[in-house]
Amino acid sequence: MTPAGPNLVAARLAAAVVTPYTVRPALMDVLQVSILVIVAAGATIVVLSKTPVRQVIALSSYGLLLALLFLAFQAPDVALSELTVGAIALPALLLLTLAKVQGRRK
Amino acid sequence: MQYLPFVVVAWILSVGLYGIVTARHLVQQIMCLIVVQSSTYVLLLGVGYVTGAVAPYYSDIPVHTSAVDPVVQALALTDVVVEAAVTALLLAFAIQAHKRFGTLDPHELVELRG
Amino acid sequence: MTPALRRGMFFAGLAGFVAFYLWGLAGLPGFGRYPGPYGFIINRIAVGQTNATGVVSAVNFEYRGFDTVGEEFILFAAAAGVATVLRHLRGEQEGGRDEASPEASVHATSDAIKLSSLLFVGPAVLMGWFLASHAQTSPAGGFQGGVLLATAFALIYLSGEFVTFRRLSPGTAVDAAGAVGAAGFAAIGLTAVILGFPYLYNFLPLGTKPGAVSSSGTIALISFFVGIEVGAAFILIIAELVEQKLLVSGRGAR
Amino acid sequence: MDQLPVLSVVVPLLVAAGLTACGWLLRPRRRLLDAIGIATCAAVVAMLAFLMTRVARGDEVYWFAGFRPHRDVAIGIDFAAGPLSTGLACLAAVMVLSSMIFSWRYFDEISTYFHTLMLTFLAGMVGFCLTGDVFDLFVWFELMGVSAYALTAYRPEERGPLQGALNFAITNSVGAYLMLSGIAVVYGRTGALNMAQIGATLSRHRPDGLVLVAFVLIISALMIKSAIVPFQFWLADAHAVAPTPVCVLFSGVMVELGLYGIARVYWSMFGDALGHRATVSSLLVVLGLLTAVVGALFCFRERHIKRLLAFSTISHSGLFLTGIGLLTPLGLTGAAAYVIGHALVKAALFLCVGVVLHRVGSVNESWLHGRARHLRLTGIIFTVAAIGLADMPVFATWLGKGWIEDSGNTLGKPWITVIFVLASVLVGGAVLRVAGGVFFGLGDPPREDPGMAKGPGEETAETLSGREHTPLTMLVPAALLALGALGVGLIPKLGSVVEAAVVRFQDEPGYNATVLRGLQVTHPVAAAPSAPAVVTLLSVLTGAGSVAASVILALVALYWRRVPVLRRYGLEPGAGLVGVVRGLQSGIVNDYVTWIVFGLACIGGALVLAIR
Repeated sequence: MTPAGPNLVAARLAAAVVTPYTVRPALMDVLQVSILVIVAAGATIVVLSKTPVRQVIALSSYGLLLALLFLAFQAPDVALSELTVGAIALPALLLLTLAKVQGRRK
Repeated sequence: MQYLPFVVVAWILSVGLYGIVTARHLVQQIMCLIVVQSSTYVLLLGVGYVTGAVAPYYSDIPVHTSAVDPVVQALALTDVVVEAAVTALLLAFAIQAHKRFGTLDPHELVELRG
Repeated sequence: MTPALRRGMFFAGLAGFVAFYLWGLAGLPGFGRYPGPYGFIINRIAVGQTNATGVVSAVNFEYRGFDTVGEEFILFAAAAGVATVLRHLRGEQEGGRDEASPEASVHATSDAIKLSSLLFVGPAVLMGWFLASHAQTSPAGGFQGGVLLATAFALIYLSGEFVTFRRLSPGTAVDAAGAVGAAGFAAIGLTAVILGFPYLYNFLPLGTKPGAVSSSGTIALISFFVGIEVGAAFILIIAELVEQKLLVSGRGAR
Repeated sequence: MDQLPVLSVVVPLLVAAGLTACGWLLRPRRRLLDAIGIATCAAVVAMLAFLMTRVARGDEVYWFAGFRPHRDVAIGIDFAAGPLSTGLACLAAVMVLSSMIFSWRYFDEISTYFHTLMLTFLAGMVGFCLTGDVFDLFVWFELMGVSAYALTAYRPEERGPLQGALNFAITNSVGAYLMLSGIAVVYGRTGALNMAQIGATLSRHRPDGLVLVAFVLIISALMIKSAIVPFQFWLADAHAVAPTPVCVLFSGVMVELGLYGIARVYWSMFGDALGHRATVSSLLVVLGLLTAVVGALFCFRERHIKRLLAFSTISHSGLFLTGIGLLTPLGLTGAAAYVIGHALVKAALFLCVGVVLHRVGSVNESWLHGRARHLRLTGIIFTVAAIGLADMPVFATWLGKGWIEDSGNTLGKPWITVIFVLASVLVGGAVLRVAGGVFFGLGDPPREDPGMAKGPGEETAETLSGREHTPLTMLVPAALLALGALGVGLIPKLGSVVEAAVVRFQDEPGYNATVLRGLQVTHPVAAAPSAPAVVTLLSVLTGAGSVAASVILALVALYWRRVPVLRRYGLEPGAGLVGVVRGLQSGIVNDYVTWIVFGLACIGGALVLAIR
């Protein structure tokens, strides 16, 4: 095991290596910027949703957007978790709760 | 561009906090808490990103390929689990609170004050 | 606090806080310029040290495995908490389980939904299993697999087969599965201690080839247990919520 | 033996999982379940006590999975057990042990969940104390939090616990996410999660906005946990309603763990990097003293005994923060001794309240007036503990308070002593008022307080059967804890031992060398000039004086109608605060989060203005 020395070496190493799998930086930039902007808008929409059910749907879509963002950030692992948790499991729990509390109003 | 992800982080955090403060329905408040937490994922992954690098999976790429930071991804994964756990617990509280108080308006969920 | 005062205080505070926060974020090296060294070192050494080609899993289950032990127990404690808070209380009767058939409570389910939900159960279980057992090679792992497994159970509920759902996930068995999953992880760590290594030391043979399904020693094993614990915790939580919705009636003790 | 740090966390976790796995087997065998819980806690206490004897010689660093740091870069997670962190972990384990003994057959709801959650809570606290990795700190912080939220709502058939748990969970979750943001920001600069490594890397740069913001984000989360003004509102809501054995843990150690966290991150990550020690010190001292006064005022006007004790915890949390914030060895020594004494005394008080709740079925001071006279022994224990809380000489509380005051005086801040005495008198007066009124029937019967008109039967759900007598398992822990506070104060050379540990704790380069290079630093150099922790005449005088003043204040509060001036103007002591307190402590979580945001802006702004 040979851990790298000072940070700089590793950073330069990281910057120097280019692989055929890398998307062209400019394209990646555009992709990331646009998803970031959409995510920011998505968060705003979630918060400003008026009724709880609509908010759950917004939240689920927001989870999907975040998963896309994480893919663009080269984090497929987190994207997969965010997809299963943020876009599916949590909205399911929230909907179950809403079904319980909204069925019987005082 | 260089700081856009971090500006977005601050924005998500702000709207989330705004949602928590103005919410009049507990379940909506919990959803805003989820939004607040989502800002930490974006921050973590944004901090560990390396321009032009690939995801840290070496199944079909050479071992010395430049990859983004795997540590923040592991942290974000932990963070997702924490989110799920806390949300589930809060929802359980919300269900019981609704049974006892008959409402989920945080302004009326007041048994003890002063 | 009046609404106006609250808003005023909040916006004043938020303006100050966000300005302060952005000032701090401006000190970061900039997006895409992660300086290292932690992640770069891990990327360099992980494959050679663990034979796992999914470095994130190697970090989760090996380099920072103890974080994951804590994380599993957070989920475990949350599931125990949900069960505590939603337990059947004195004065709460179960209505519906015997008198009316449970299906009646979800009569709104159409045949199309029923059929399609049931059709998805098999693939969901399969996918969950696949994800949980490929932590070392792919962007998957016990956590994602476990959640998917739990989703399969949720689908059974969605299809209106609540009785089947309960039969497949009786409380004590799910409790036990979750506990076994969480304890299994902690116990693998402890096995290393008993063998004379530090806690969570990867004491199993790593396999010969990086990226093979049987490679990476304890990483794959831990991922499997995590899958069980996460799946069981989510099933427990979903079951508790579903049960609240369908069965418990009455206003409780007061 | 080298495995002790990790075993003390993993054993309770494994037992917790085991209890749940065998739930169907254990549920009908309640005694066995209790015995397993108690045995586990006792084992953890023993392990940590033994670890303490080992780390007295030098910090022990444990690297998980054997990933030792290479060229000063940490690859794995470490536990860094020093005397201070191990001692606090041991205190936490003692607290859990005593509340487990107290709750022997206490709850009627028979289920394994209570024990499971108590054990995960214990593991979270021990892990939080011992870890040397900042993200690991966050993980244990959350485990502690999640277990605590669930325990708060252990009686979901009542309204109060749900409100308390919701406010607790939401405010503390916001705090946890702030902390995580702070960790991410630091990681972006240093690429490290090990606290020692972060400290070493950060101190190579000039302190700038990033360091300041990360510091504020991380300590605010810990301040929310430790109920520092203006983040303190959740605490009274949660403490008032949690089951009594759980209150013992919340007040006795959980709040103090937040303060320990502040000290830990300051003296490993930020101390050298941030510089500006005078400014940071003033900020922490001001926040601490503000908390002490606010908590004491709220405490004095409260009639719900559990809430009263909760407000007293807030006040004491402020006093501890002042001790830490002086940034001197003596100040931290005082805070450490104070925390030990306070934990023992406060736990004894809460357990006595638990006995009253069990026997009489209420915690409303006005209603209870004179109704607990038959609980003689409980009354005596409560009074002894109350005197201890008022910083009576020879109690550990008095020692700690005296050292903090000494340190303040050496730094030319004598007004710290004044505020300390004021807070002690108010808190001591309130608790002694309860002791006199409830257990001895002193004073004029108070008129019913309309806002708090709670008869019996409101808080009876903790126990149902066996109300005719007090089980020994309830009284013995309370008595032992109260005596323990006295005993700790009598340990000879306590001051020098604790101070030696504190000097090592505050030695940032020494800590870094120990963690990253495995060096044993035997003779650390104190960062600030060290004053010996001795008993001074002044501290005896202030201690005795504050107890005397507390007694007088309690008597005035009990007999205020017989004081002509007070009666003529209807000036019931503390009554003027009711409106203010009701306005602030609104019970609405939206308000609490507003205060968090506002407080963050104030703390950040103050630091920016002072440093620029």
